[in-house]
Amino acid sequence: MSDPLLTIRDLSIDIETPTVAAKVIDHANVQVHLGETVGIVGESGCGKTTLLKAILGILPKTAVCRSGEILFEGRSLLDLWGTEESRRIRSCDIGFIPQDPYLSLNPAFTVGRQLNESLLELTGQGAYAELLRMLRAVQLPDPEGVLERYPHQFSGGQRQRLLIAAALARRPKLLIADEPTTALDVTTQSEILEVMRELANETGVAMLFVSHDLGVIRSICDRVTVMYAGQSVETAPADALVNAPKHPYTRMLLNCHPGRSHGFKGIPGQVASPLDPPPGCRFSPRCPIAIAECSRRRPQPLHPSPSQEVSCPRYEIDLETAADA
Amino acid sequence: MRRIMQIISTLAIVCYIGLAGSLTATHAAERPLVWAESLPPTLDPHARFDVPIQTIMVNVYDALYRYTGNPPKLVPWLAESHTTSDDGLTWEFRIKPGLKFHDGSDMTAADVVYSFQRLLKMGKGPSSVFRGVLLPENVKAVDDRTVRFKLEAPYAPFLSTMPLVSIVNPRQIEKHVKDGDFGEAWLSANDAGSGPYKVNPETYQQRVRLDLVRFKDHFMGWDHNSKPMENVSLRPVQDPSTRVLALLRGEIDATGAYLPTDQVERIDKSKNANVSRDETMRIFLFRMNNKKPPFDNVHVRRCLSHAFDYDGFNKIVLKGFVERNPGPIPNGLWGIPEDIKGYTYDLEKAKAECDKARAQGADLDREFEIHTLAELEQTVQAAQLFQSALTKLGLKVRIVPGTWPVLSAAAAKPDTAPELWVFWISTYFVDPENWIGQMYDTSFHGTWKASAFYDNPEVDKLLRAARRETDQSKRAELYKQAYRIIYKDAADIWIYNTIQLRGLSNRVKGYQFTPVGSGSDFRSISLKD
Amino acid sequence: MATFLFGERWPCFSRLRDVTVLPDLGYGSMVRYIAVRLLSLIPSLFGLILLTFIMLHAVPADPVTSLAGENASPEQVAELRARFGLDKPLVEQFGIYVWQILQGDLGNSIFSNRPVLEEILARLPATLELITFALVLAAFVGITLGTIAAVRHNGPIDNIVRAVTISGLAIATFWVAIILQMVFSMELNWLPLRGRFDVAYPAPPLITGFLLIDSLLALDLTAFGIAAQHLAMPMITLAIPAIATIARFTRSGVLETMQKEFVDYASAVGYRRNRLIWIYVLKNSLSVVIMQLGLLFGALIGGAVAIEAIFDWPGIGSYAVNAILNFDYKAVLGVTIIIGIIYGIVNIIVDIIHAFVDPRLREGI
Amino acid sequence: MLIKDFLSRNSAGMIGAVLVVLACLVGISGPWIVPDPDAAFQTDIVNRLRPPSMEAWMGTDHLGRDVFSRIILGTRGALGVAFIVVAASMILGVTVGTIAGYEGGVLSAILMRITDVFLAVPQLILALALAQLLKPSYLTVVVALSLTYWPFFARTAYAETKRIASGLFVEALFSIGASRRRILCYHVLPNIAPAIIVRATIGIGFVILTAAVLSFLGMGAPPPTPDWGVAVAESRQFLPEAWWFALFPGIAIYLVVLGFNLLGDALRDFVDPRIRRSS
Repeated sequence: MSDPLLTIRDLSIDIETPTVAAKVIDHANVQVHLGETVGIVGESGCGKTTLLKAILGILPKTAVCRSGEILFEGRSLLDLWGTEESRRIRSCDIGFIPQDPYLSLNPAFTVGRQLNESLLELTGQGAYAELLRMLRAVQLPDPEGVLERYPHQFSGGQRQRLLIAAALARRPKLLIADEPTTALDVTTQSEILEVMRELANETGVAMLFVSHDLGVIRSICDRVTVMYAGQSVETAPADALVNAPKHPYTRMLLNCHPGRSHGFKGIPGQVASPLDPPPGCRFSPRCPIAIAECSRRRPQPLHPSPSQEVSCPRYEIDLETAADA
Repeated sequence: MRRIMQIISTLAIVCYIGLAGSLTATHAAERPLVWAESLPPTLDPHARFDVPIQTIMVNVYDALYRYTGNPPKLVPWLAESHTTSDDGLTWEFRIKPGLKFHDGSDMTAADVVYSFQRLLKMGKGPSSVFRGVLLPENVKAVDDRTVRFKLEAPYAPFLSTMPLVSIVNPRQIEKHVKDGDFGEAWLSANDAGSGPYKVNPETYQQRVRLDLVRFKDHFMGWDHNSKPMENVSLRPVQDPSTRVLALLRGEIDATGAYLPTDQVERIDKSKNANVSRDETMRIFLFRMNNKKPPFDNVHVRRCLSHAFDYDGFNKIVLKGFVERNPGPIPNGLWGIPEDIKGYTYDLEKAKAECDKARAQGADLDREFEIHTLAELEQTVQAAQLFQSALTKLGLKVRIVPGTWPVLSAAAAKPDTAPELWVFWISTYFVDPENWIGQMYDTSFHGTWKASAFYDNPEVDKLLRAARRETDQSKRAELYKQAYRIIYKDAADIWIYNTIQLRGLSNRVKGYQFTPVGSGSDFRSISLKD
Repeated sequence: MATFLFGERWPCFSRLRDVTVLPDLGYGSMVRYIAVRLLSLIPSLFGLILLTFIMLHAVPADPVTSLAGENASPEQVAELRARFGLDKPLVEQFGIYVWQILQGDLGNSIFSNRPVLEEILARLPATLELITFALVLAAFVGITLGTIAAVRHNGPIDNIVRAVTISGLAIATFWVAIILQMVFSMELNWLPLRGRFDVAYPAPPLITGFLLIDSLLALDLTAFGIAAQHLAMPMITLAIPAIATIARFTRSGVLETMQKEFVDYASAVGYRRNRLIWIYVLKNSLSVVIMQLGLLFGALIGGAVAIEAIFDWPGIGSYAVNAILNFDYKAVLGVTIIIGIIYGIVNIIVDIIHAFVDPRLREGI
Repeated sequence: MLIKDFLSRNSAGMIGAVLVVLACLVGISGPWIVPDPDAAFQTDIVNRLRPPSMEAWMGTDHLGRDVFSRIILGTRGALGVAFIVVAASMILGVTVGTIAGYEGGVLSAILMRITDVFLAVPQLILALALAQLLKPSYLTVVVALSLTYWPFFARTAYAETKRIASGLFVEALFSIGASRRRILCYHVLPNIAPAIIVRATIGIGFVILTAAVLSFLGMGAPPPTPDWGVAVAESRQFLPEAWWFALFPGIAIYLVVLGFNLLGDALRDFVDPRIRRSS
């Protein structure tokens, strides 16, 4: 595997509020290689969106990077926060697909005007032709007509297709999707996923796919990183993760999935709050196999195999045995 | 940041244009004379009877006779000469030859007849002077230069009322008569006269703007003025303070005729304007309603006459720009008894008179009202001064600001007339009739001038005799007797005779003042270069 | 063709800045909409005429007496009253009056005996020019201040702008007018003191009645300069409360829009910060501001009365005051009706502009 | 401690509250705290138009009266008129607005049409006409301003009532048989009260300003009543020499109106959670 296109190593980000600093991301690690689709999965409030905003460089001024770095094609994005270069990268090299298509389009302007605005950096007729090609690629009829109309004249699914086309029209090197299907009904969801999968293969663009739904992740991602309360607890190829989860949280997460056969077990306790995160491993208070050591020192990432990483020294221990003790 | 740059650049452009404009404006064509006299709502000389219309009558129209100089003298104008029959009922006037109207047509006696008949038939302001004296059918043209008037009753001041009737051009008016309005709607914004200046109807805007253009072949000629004004722009400025500031800044060349006295020092101090002071004939008085208790009691009226601080008001508030005027005839006019000096400001005497009145049962505890003309500051100042003096005498007084239409309408009937109000009586024609005659003769009750409702049969007899008597010395004797009686009865509180104050810019030359028209006669004016 | 003329020019991808022209509206539906709104104006106008008529006739003063002259006899006065129809019973007078209005005749002014409509229309452009440019200035400055304040939320600039806007609403405009006069025309001698145009310079030919526009149409830069100078101070004084109101509404509008999702998406896909705020965020928050412009237009007509008196501006404000002072019934009624009509039309225009700004409303038309 | 919390967190509101309380105190205790009351009325022509000095802190006016005492006495007039006008227009406006908002249908249309009629005519010209018809006095100013200001309350009350009346709990009340009057008085009114109070506070400032313009045009309180608008109007002739005569009344108007505006704004932020959350 060549060097990764995007490397997030040991990244910690706090967001200062007037009273206390929220430690939203705590030593997270994620890599995305060229042509690869990497998924990030975790419950809501585990810092997924903050991580994306960190990559894109659109975090509010109150966000402070405590440690680690974000490298994109070898260049550190952290130093570029708030600069014109960061904006250029967002406009040309990284495509972004938002979560809620209904709210992400500006109601007072035509779709054409908005898509044009986000592609202003690209010169010449190339981008316009590319956009039309993309609009056809996402199966939107009459592309020229589409650009004349206003957002409220489209269904949710159509709007998401528009946004996907917009993201890909700039021929980005990396495509970031923030739960693109969550706001859609199930049938539209699978259509959109199908479209994204096709376009990803066709254009060979690297994709960072964020979701809280394991099923969606499994169907589209090559590798997956699981996040809990701002920490990247496990990374593994999609199938390996689903069939042989190692980190206790991943295993319990999979048990929660309604699709699993033997019964449905929720995870006791609440998600750790970034305002006063538990010390060490943030999953320890809810981890059935946690020991005193877990909450004293932050677990170091281990690599059972070159393509796997897990941040829990006790990942071999079986959950049931500990549960009975 | 780019946005803010845009804003600054647009503002810069606007300022640049502004400055460019101002630079060129100053070199614009030689500035015409700008006269800030207030404009009458209509230019029709037969429709209005107040000070603003006189500016139009003096400059745009001519009359058989005209007042010139100060003190005013009646001089023949359109008329060459006049004769009066022995019984004083038939008057004949002969007009000069070669008189021209603005449209070039010749003026004949028939036009004079038409003008008098139009004025009388319209029945508006000026016609009231001829009520019961002259009927339209009694004005006839004997030949094309002689007009004969047959009066209903002998009327001594008839000659002095001639300047009130402007001669209009029937040929221009008849074309525009609309459903019997005597062409008033058209004439209100146009000119059918023969005077030294013509109206420019295109730029005329009611109450806002009037431009006058010199009428080169005016019958009196222009040799009296080497550099006459080709254009005169009348631009009334509504607000008194703004008007004075505009004069100081040179935006206007003359203020109106009612310059507030407080502004005089300020204009005198300035380097580009001055104040012309001319004694005129305009009495400022407190009018008491003699029919409404307690003012029907002579002692109450005398008490109040002693309670006004004449010198404090004339000398300090008005800075000595006025003369004390003891009685109902303005100083400088004939018919005034020499021995009367006027009521003095003496609270002891006032108290004594009030006690006498109380003894006779007059109710002095009731609060009475002084009505002022809100927009004319001086009336308010006088009322406030009077109020503070009367409260010292234990009399309760309330000041009620009013406006001219409201008060003049209420003054028609004794019960609605205000019990005490303050105003001026200006010069419409120079004859004691204009003041004492029309103020205290019971036959004039119902008009605001006679709203004192003074009723003294002996005074009526004297005034009516004086009105008929043709010999001025005999008339003077009659007016003097009436004057003494009215003075003893303290019918009103006469305060001062106005000195006309008008601000003028230093470049104005040849300003000649006469009480009628208060100096707005552009014929004689020229500009210093 | 219609799209090109009225429609939004489809953005070309060259660097050329694209311009948003008024978006296309179904022509038929717009005319129908205006007709309906105009019809709904009639009842409130009728109410307006009734209200003013009653108020004016409830007063003892009678202008005819002073018109008839000093010693006019009661008979003369009565005859004049008859000629003006003031002796008929009130209801009949009102009936005649409404019938005349329907024929576009607002009656004659009692003093100048000229049609009131003519006099008002002669003075109307002066007031409309003053108010329109005051509103343009207020919109320009108010929106800029409001947006800057919202963007630098709770920062020093935000507090300054808020202090300025609150003070703007608290200052008495006639007091400011006096001070401006003293400083700028008497002391510094930069601006003329009064009036609408300079006496010495020929006024531009009358086309729209707006001196600034007429002078531009006549390509007479000096005239434009003179008119601009005379307009400066009255416009600024009148604009102060309007700037304050517009800034406050823009600020809260922009603040609210900044919370919206599409702003995050826009910055995520690389919109330029300035363009995002000044075009995309602003257009969304303008609907509230435009409503205010409609209300302000009515308020400024009233506000202009004092300003016109001080700056000697020949508008309907001073005409109305004169008419009221002299109880010129027809003139007062005429002014009230004309202002009522203008107010109605302005509200319709505001709603149409509002539809342009917010496309979702367009379906409603 | 609602008030403490509200004031401490909102400094602008604090300044406003202080100004308003100060103005009310001066208004109430005017005649007693003025150094010497009759200096405000006694014409003393000898020392007219004196600059500010030890005896006359703000100089004297054109009739020699003390400007400072006239401003203090003027406060009572200005505030008095404002409170009465706002109270009167609140009562009339809120009744019309609530009924129109709650009833709906033809009645509501008629009521709101009448409100539009009053709004169509600019407030000042209607007030001028009324002030001129009735003899100029405080009563005239109050009647003129109330008749022209109540529509603003009507509109606010109408909008708020419509919003609340559509709320479910009103239907619930109706279904359990509460009479319309009870619903309006005990349920709708308390809910729209905050918006009305905010409108009233800002309204007072607005009315003071409009009354000042009326006095400036000579249609306000009759002389010799001390009045700020009249003072500025009278002072114009003596500018720029007698600058104090015009300056101090203008500042007095500005401070009092500013006080009410600040207080009104703070109340609105405090009352309307949506805006509070975003600031």
